[in-house]
Amino acid sequence: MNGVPLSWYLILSAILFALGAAGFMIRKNMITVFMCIELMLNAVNLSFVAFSRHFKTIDGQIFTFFVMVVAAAEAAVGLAIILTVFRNRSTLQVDDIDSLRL
Amino acid sequence: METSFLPTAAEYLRLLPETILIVSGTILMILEGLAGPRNRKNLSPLAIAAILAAMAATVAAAGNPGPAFNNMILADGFGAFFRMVVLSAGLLAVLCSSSYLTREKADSGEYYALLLYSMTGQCLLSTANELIMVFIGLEISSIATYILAGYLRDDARNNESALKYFLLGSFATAFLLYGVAWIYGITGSTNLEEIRRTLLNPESGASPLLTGVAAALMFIGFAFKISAVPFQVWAPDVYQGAPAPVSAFMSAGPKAAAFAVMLRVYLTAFPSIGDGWQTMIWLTALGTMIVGNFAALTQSNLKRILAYSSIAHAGYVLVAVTAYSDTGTAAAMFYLAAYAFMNIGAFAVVSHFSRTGEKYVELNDLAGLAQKQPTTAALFSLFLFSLIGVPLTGGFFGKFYIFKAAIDSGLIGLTVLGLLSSAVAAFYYLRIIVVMYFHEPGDTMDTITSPAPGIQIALWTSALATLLLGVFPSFVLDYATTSAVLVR
Amino acid sequence: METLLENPLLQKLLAPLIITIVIIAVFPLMAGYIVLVERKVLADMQVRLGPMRVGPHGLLQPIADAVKLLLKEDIIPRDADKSIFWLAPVISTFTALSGFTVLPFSHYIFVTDVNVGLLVIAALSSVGIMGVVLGGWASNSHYSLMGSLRSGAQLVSYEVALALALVCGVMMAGTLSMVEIVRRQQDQGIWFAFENYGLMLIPFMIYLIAAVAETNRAPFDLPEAESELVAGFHTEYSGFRWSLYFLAEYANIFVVSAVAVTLFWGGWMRPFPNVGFLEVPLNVGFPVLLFAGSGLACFPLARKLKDPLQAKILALVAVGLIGVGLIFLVPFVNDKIIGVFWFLFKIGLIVYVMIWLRGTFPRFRYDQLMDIGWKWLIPLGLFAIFLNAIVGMLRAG
Amino acid sequence: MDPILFFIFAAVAVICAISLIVQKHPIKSALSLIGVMGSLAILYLLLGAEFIAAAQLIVYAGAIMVLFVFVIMLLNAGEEKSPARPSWFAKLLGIPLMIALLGILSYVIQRAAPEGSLAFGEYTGGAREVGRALFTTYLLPFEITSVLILIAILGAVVLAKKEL
Repeated sequence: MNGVPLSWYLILSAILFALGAAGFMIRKNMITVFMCIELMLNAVNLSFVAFSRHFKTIDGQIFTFFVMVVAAAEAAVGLAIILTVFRNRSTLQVDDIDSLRL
Repeated sequence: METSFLPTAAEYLRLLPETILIVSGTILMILEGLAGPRNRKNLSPLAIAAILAAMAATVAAAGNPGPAFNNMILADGFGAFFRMVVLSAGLLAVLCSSSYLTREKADSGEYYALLLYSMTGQCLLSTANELIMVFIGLEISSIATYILAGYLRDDARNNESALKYFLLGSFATAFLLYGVAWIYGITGSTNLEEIRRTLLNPESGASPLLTGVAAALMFIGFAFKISAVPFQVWAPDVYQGAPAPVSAFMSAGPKAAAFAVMLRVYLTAFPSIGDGWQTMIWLTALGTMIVGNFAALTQSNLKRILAYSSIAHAGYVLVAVTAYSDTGTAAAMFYLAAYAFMNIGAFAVVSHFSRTGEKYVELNDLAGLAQKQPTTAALFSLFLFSLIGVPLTGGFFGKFYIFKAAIDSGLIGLTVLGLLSSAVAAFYYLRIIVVMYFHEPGDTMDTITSPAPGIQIALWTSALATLLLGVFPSFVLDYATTSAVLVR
Repeated sequence: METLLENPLLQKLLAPLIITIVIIAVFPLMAGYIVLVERKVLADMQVRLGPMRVGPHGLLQPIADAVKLLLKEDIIPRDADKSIFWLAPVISTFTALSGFTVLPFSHYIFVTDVNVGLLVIAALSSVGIMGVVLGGWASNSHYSLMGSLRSGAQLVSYEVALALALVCGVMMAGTLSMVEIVRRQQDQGIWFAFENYGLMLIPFMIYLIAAVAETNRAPFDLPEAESELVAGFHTEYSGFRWSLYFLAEYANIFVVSAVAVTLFWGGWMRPFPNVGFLEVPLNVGFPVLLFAGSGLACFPLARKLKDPLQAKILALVAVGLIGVGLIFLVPFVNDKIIGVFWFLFKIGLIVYVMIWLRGTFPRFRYDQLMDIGWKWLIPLGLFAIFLNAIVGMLRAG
Repeated sequence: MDPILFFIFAAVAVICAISLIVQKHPIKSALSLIGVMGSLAILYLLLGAEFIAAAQLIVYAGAIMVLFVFVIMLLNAGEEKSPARPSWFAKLLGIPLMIALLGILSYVIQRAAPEGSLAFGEYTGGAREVGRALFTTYLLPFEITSVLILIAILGAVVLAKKEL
């Protein structure tokens, strides 16, 4: 017993991904919703690193690196958008953001 | 090995359009900073010049097609075609934006910089030959568009639009990325050609089940970007809330680029799972057409009508994708080009008509436009006819080629249902024309001014392109047909 | 006994374990004495005496302070978020002390040598920000919240400059492992601070300034600006929890100084490492003179003290110091501990400079602080990277 | 040794992830997310990705999450008023869909994932390997990413500055 099967990592990643997606659906606070997206990205990263280790190539880690950069950019823009929404409406509840529905 | 990564001059040329866009975007941003808030200048001429230069560079790069930067991008005819579509959409959007921003007192270099960056992402998407470039191109395009959608940040509708677009877009990206991770896990590579080779090689042991799940996950990501059913929910809200020129751009540029990358990924990398994929697209195409057209019937807001119509049109393009043949790909390419012009034309009218603060975007506000501004009304009608698919317009040949390709591939059922739903669509487009021509003008019509020069250029260019594509389609179609073969 | 020591697993686990225990046990005491030194030096700069009551010349002051802190009533504000209020100082202390794990005290005394050691320190310090930010938030007080927001913004900003300065050093070393970085300097026979015709002094200065800001020290101690924010993010903290923050602060000072020493000042190497004839004077003469000299200097002071008990204590300290100095005369022992001596001595110098800065400069205003970080240090850091890369390439041919 | 470490940190990650979606207060959700990120960093170490593990802490836990916590504090976001009242959409689609997704994925992974056992220390991807790949094979994405970051800065400024 000195190794972990690849599929364990993949299942962990799938669990985290599904939790993130479920959180996205059921949470109402837009910051928390955004955090659920970050959780999903993290889950994907775990898959990438595990596959990278499986193939003994660096490509998966590079992908993870780019995902991190993109996540950082997304966080900056996303939180700026959330700030502007809050400034105009003083609410963080996704359900309250409904002026466009007919 | 140590020195081989150094790119050659030809490779730089293949990246020239993107380079021009990035550099001029940065220059615009710096100019804005240097000018300061006092002596603002309208920077749209510079942006237009940059886009025209990028178009020229696209043509130049198309003369010497091939891969660049370690196969990261593949500047082939297919890529060049979509680069041109994206750049044209961007050009028209800039033309519309100039007067819109002045009107809203939000004219700034940053807006144009973001537009250029967004186009950079879409150009990269059109040529991406590696999943990593797909991902980064998609993110550049999306993140810039999120900001543009919420650009007028004191307007609650803009905020809401940006927020919805952002949250759902990122959610979709996560799915796309998960699919990419799986593809990497199955094939050990992210290069499209290599993925194709591995998947087609029976000894590689790649499980079709796994590949199917991965391709489906990636499809969720793409389906969000092209607003296909059941991932279309964001589109109406986002198009309605965003500034009109941005909505125009969003419905043409990013959508065309997303279709480009979807076609390239599925045609190049996943021929091994073609059958399952066709069934999935069949359902999506049908659902998208029906939902788009029937939902549009109940709307009274012009931007929302156009948003649902853009969903329906994505459905038509998906019919061409379902055909899964070279003619189908070519038809999709032609349709996206034609759609870009007619739809931006329609949005340009809305952008002109809605006036400061986008106060007048309801259907009834259009009443009597034909009496006040016959030219604008006539051009709007032209675009609407093209969206319906009336002969002598680009929209007609677009639909014609799509359904022809579908019949050639034996998709009779889908073709019939598609034609029926587009007959339904004619109703809500005609309703707009009826309101324009046969209703008496209300009080609101008094405040309307004649279209700004930028809008006029955009309107006439789109109209000309729509007519040209309707009268001489072969020029564009031939090019599409020759380049469609490349991605197979 | 021999066989047990040669057991590879035991060697692998035992040495790090012992070092860890020593660090955890000794560092709080050391932090206390750094504070004493700080108070004494500041007092001297302001022409006063500083702590004098507890022990001879205040030598036992840190112990008294520690006892006071530990016995204080443990207060949690009523509206505070209990769990986070409890967690925040723990995060700070944990990350600060974890930084010690990759510090190379000498060529064989280190807990572990990670390939990405420098990144580990950067990672820990960036997570440490959470402790500050959360602490201020959990207190549910305006002063704390403002303090923690300011502090968080400051830490995030200066981390960029800090990292840029580190990149220069890493460029010279070609590795991120802390031990390897010193080895490279040993091989090249020069401290990296003086590499590239002295151009590396630019990143070193950037690092030093950013490090002062990063540890929330004067003149960048905005979060703790007493006149505006009472005590910043830890206004509501007291007793043991407060001392955890306090410990974390001094651990951070120690770690950033240690990184500066490792990356720029040759780690455990003596000065002029490539000049052979200085071996004996510097490695033996200097420590002996330092310890024995300061020990001897204590005797006249002890004679002046009126209280005989205090005089006796001071004399004992003096004898101890002389004893430590004499140990360096034994070649076998000298060989083992000289690395640690130089490492700690250099850290002491940098800590002294930090105290000096505190005694000299007035506090910056918040906008000035941000200007320095973003408009000066970061562009300068980028410039330093370019400059050193180009000069380094030219030198390599 | 490896399986034990894996199970400890996998459990921490899953517990923190569940806590992220059930906590009422956004700050606690953020802390839970940091917990997930930290345990993933350790799993990356187990997988031999030292550089990625460090980057995970620096970028995610150190930069992104600090930003989140900042925004939560700035907006003074309190507890959610109606925490356990998911809309019909969520009830109908969300949870069953996610369970289905998880089921499909686990089934697929069990059935068809590549076989292989990953032991610690057989392969490492340190800063050197990552750096080399970034500046040779992945030169273009690396350079293009700078545009992405520029957009992010530009966007944050455009959306947050005082006047347009």
